[in-house]
Amino acid sequence: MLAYIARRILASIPVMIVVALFVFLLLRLTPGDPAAIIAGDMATPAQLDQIRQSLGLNEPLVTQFVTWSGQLLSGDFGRSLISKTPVLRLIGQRLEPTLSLAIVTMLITLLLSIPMGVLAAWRHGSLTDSAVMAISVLGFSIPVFVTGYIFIQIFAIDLRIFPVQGFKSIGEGFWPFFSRIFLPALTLATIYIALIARMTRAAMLDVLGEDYVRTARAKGLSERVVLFRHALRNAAVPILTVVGTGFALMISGVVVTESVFNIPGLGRLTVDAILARDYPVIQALILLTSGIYVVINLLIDISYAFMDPRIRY
Amino acid sequence: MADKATLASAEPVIRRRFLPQIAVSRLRFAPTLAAICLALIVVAAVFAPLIAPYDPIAMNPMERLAPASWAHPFGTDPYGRDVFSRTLYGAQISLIVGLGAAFVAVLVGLPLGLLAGFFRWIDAVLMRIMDGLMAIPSILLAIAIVSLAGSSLWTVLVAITIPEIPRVVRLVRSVVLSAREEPYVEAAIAVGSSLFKIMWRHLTPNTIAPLIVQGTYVCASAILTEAILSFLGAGIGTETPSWGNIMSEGRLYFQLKPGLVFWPGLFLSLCILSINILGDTARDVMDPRLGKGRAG
Amino acid sequence: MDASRMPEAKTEDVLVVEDLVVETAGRNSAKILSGVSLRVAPGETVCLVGESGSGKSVTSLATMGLLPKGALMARSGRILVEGEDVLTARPARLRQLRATRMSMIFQEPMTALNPVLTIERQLEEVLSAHSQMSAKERRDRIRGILELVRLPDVERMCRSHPHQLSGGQRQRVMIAMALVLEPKLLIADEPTTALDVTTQKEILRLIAEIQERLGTSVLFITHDMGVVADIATRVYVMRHGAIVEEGPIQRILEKPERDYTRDLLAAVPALHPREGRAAASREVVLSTSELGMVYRQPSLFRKRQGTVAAKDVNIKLKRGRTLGVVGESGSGKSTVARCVMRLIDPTEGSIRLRGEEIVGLSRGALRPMRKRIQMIFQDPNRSLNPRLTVGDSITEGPINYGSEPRAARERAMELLELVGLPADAVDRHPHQFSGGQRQRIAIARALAMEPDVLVADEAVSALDVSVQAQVLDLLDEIQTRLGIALLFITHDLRVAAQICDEVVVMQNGRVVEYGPTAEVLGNPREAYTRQLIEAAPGRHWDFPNFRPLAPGGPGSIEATA
Amino acid sequence: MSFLANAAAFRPSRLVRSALLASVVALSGFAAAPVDAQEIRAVMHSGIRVLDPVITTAHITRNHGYMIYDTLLGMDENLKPQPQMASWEVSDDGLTYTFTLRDGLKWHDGAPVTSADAVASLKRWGERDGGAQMMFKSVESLEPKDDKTFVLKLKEPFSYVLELMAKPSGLPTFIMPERVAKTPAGESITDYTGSGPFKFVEAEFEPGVRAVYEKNEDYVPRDEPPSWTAGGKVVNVDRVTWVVMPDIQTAVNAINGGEIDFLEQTPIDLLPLLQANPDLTVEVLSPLGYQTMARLNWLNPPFDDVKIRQAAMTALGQEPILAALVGNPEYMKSCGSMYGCGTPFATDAGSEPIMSGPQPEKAKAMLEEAGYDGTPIVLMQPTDVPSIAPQPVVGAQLLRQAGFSVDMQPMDWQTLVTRRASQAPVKDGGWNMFFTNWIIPEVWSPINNPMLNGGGKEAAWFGWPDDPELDEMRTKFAQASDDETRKEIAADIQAHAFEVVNYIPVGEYTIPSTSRKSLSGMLKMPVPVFWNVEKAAD
Repeated sequence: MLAYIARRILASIPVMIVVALFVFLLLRLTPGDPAAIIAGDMATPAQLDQIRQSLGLNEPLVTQFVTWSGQLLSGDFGRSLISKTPVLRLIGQRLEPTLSLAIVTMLITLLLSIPMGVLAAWRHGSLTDSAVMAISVLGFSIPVFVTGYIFIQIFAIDLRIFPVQGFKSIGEGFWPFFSRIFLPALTLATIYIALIARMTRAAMLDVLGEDYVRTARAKGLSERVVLFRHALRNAAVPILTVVGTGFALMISGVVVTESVFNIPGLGRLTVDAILARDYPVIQALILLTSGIYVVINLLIDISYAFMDPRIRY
Repeated sequence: MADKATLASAEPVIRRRFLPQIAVSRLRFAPTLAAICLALIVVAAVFAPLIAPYDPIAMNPMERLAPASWAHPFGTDPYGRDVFSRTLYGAQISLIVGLGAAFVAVLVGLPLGLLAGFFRWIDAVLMRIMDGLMAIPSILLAIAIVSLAGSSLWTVLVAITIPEIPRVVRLVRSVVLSAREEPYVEAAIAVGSSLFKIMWRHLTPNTIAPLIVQGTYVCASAILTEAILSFLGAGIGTETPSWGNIMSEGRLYFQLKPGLVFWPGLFLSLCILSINILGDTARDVMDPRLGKGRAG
Repeated sequence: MDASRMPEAKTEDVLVVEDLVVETAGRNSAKILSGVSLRVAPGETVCLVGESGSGKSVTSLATMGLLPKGALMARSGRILVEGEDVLTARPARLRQLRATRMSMIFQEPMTALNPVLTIERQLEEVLSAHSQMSAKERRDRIRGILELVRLPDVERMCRSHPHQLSGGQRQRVMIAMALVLEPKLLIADEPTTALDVTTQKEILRLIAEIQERLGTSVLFITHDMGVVADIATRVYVMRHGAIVEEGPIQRILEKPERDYTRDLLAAVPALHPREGRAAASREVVLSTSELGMVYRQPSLFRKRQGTVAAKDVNIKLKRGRTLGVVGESGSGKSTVARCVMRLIDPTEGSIRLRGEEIVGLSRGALRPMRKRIQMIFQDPNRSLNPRLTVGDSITEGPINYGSEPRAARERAMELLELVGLPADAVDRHPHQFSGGQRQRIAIARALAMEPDVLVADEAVSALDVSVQAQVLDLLDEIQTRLGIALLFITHDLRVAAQICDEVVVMQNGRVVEYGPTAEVLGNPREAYTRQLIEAAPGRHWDFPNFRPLAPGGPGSIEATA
Repeated sequence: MSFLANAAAFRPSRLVRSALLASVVALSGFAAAPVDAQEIRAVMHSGIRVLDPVITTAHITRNHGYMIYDTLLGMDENLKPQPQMASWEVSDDGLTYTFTLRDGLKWHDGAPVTSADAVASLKRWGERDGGAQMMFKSVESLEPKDDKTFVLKLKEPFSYVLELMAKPSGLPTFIMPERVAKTPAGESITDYTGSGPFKFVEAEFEPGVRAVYEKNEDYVPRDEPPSWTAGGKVVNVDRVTWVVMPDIQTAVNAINGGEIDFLEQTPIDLLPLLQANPDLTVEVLSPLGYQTMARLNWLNPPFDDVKIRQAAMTALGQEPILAALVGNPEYMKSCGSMYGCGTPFATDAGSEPIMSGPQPEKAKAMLEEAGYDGTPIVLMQPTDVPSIAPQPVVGAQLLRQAGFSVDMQPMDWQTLVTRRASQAPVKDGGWNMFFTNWIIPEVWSPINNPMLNGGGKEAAWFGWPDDPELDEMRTKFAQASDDETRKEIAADIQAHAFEVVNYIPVGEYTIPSTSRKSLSGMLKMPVPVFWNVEKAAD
């Protein structure tokens, strides 16, 4: 097991390098000049160059990459070109909102989608099935920001149940936290409910055809036991896989949701950084997100072993 | 012999043979509806120049944000352009983006996947790169690429497609890995078929079913991504109306003139809904297992 | 045992099925069972025999109320378990009946047990579902039943997951699970088909014993006449969803009334070896020396020693002869086959094809050799590409070796006729054929290459006896016609006895005994070989001739024990 | 959890610790705001990123400047320079200015403000500000005399010194401690010590999320009533928090729902949503408003030909563009003055071509005459800035109607600002035309107006007109002694600028601000400031 984890982490190093290099080059090729962004409207060519110089953007690419990766290895992610804030501090500030959003979203998703999927598979071919599928597919078919606006209109503006926007740390009490995080999470969840419900259904359909399910029925067990103890647990692996990739896919949804609900999270930070060509921030963020991606997938793979005793690493 | 033919084994068949029938009979209603809906959208797209009452980019600032009327069924946008006409033309772009993305992703992903599935070393290298690509949040990659190459239809298309490719590759690869163990592949080896022939004749066909399913999902998500890109200001320029940028230009007026978002949104959702339903049907008929395809 | 042991009074019958009709659900419903009736008296073992598609399993599933929802449904008839009708019972009631009054064990112990739950859990839930036993009582009960089914180290068993058990152990667990609540009726659906003969023998004995102990009635579904002969008190013969013949075992075996039953019995290969044929040629077409195959998982950290699949295998195959390789699963017989086909690369030893070494040849260098040695795979459903027409499959090889597509197609048609299929089959797809026919197509494909050696890996194991017989005849005929050498891999001694000139008996990857079939099977020298023969079901009965073989008759130990 | 794991994936403990630390800081930030404190939550027109009000002319950073820094001079609503930190005396020859700092000026760290600080700050300002650069050409010396006074000596007459130093926008004369002012002009400062009415709470600063300012208790306001940037800056609230809301829709909903107190720029189309609400005041705080304009690139064909530039101007018109940009007549007016209307130098000299609306036919003719070869015009359109996105779209249509071939290229604003700096030919990433906006005070005189600079490739603003004549006139203007002459020269300059089509003003507009009724005393001026504002319990 440990050996496996070690191997996986080793294996992920080249991935991270690929990412780092790729991102670095992509950014440097992208037109866009932090200096111009800093200087504002009135700057003259000379003044721009002055700034570029001080930002070290006139160095040759190789030099820039070497210095950057050098810093990385020493755990230093540098400072934002624009605001001069340390990148790690920026990220630190934005981490909590995004994590909260992601986690609450996943909770909502799992609570709804798994039962939906199981039900659909169990009643395969029935109206219930079609209904469940229709709902989930629908959730998959509406752009996140539209869903968001609709929810805001209904729950925040018309019903006034929740505030329109913003984020409060859970440190400030559950309701302040929950009332602000719920709508965005629900909005974001619509995608994953669709995704995971249909995956659950597919996996369950698979498993329900298995002999051991027939055995379980032959033992005279109640359908509930058959479905959840015998079938679902065997269907867990593919579902987990989707949950994993779901997390990875989430970032794009996060970007939009965060700006619709004004949540100061990583997603918005990233878009701002990209639009402002704030290189150190973008690089750090993308490394971070891909790191998260790698780790989540590792965790998922490990969890397989707990779900299915046949899997050993 | 004849009577032996009737002895075709029934037990294993029970599950296999009957489920698809049911699946089809159940889904017959929904997919038909979806197909019709999609067909209509395609027609709208193709004949937009004939149907559309106005030039989609001809603006008339004097009657901006006009409410829905006979002149402007969906009203006008902030530039006084006819939203109905724009929505029709938007269908063109969105379909191009969707189908284009699906097509290109498959076109590129299939061969890569085949190779990866067959040669260990290619697999090792290629998959690292693919993991790398997958690890980068697609939307960010897209934004970066768009601002890199300027936001034309084609760059957006590329930007949307690239992140999809790894998923296709993985899918194809997994199919190949399982299919190459099939006795009939071994049989082909035994009769001295070349690697290419084996890939092309015996392995590729296996990937088609999952690819169709995957393709529909790519198509759907591509159309959505285009909308999101527009939302984030990295979409196709306003002179090429797409459902995405119509909505993002209208979203400011969401509470006052919901139509600006509603109509293109409706078209977009119907379109994706139909595609997804067809995809699901394809999957249910072909093999429920393929649901995994989406996740790649 | 005799007619007197046949119960008269229906009232006490444990199971009564009265003209049960089962149809496929949906628009154009087809009859799967047309009016099946049968009964099982207390304590007796009733065998339900039939070939695949005869509907025997459907009958059993219907009895358990387990017909696949939405696919099959009972149209009419009654199924009385201890007088209570299963078909009309409410789901809840039906659940109560299961495992308490009737229970079932299935063919595939591998897939029939839930892979992710421990054995104890899976047994335990039966008890908690049907009884108010305390945790302690349940524990003891489980331990008890596991001992009853003769499982070693019960405590460890309880903690284990299915994949950690052997096939035989799994089947014992299944039995334990089925009998833990001592139901009156046990339905066994091909419970030993997936097992090796030796294991099969033990399981059959076990069932018999327990049945004795608990007085359970057994409805035993099988296709294997040998097993029937060994265990049955009464027999129902099924075909096309109907009972064709019914009666006490003795009578069925000695004077079957229906032709079908007759054919069925006649098709069972006799266990006594065929008389040796005169060798047609001295030329050795295929030989291996010190052939060995060791599987090693690559490991990043420490070097694991691999699992030995084959070791020091030396065989010689002469033109026109048939060499059988027999052994139980995991004996390495298939490994040998795949090595000589170079589908896998042996780790040691050499393989000579018509004198030429083929081990270590590059893909390119191998190509010309491939032509000379062809293979027939076990599962005809998977060895033909479902997407290609029969013609395409057959001509693929020849075209690879440069023959005209047109000519190849002509040849394909001839071959199809040679293997007893209509020439127009070339344009059809595999799924339009039955298993036996597909295997014929596979053979045609192999022959199209005009090979010197034909490797048949369990080529008939997946087929019904009647079909099996025909395919075997076909192979025999082809061999005499074309003088092809046949390397015949099988686990079935009967088959080997019928077709092989020589046999190699393998165990754990090593050759145990190697010699002319008559000697090896006639008077085996090695204990293991003897064991195998001992284990062959119904070996005291000469089915084709409807008479006992050796003294002792059909009432063999197992049945009367 | 997954974060820890992931941090471990790159660089173990150290990163974890620092990041945790960071987030803890962030949390304390959340917690810090006491509910009952007098806090104004404001959504400004954009998020503040750059904290150096001298290195950038970004308005948000300027506003930030007014919060934490004080300016040497102020300008009152009559556009007259007034003392703010310092009063002054001018020698009779008009060549020597002596400034005296008022008493009680203290840095946020408690140290007194000295003339050395002022001098250093002015010099740094002189390096970045266009007008100031021009002024410093005529400066002989700028030296501290003692702690309180310093002297500016001119070698030639430059009569615009005070106006420049008092200008409320562009780069106002924010005074920083000498140590900070010593930062090279090309490098952002990292020490945010000011002497202004508010203190910057650095610990709570989250770029793109919020900036927090708290009252500077030690600040001594002037006694005069506030008037624009002049007069007393009396702070009546404890905290001002600038909240960033990337989605304006959200901001509108937020102020409607009472989640924020002040919305600097209200999208005019959404006014209906707000005007209905009795708790809100919607008013234009900066009546002068904005000038929106088109700039043509003199370096690349076809706009290297003055005739074609004139054709372009004739083709364009103000109404259609304003209509698309603003829509609501109440908030837009067409204006022929490059200096903005309602300003001292306002004039419509030479504005006829643009003021007489789109004249496609006439433009066609002019193109004909100029022999336009159909070279496509690369028109850059920013997709992500609502206040500049519409102009190019309308512009493109008008130009096309006049027979121009237009290649409108959508891009995000940052790409645009980068690309407009390129003097290359179009095929190598150059450009022909773009639009942008100014607040009137930035353009209201030939000196301030960045466009009116004929310095060509080296000195001129993007578009790089090489126009010596223009520069001479500007110098004259700078040296003119009385307002009358100035007015005349300004008019001549504008006439000339229109003649050669230096740039094309396409109209003026104002943007209403929205505030909760609980806020009172918002000053009407070009710059949103938070002194003098009071907040009643909501």
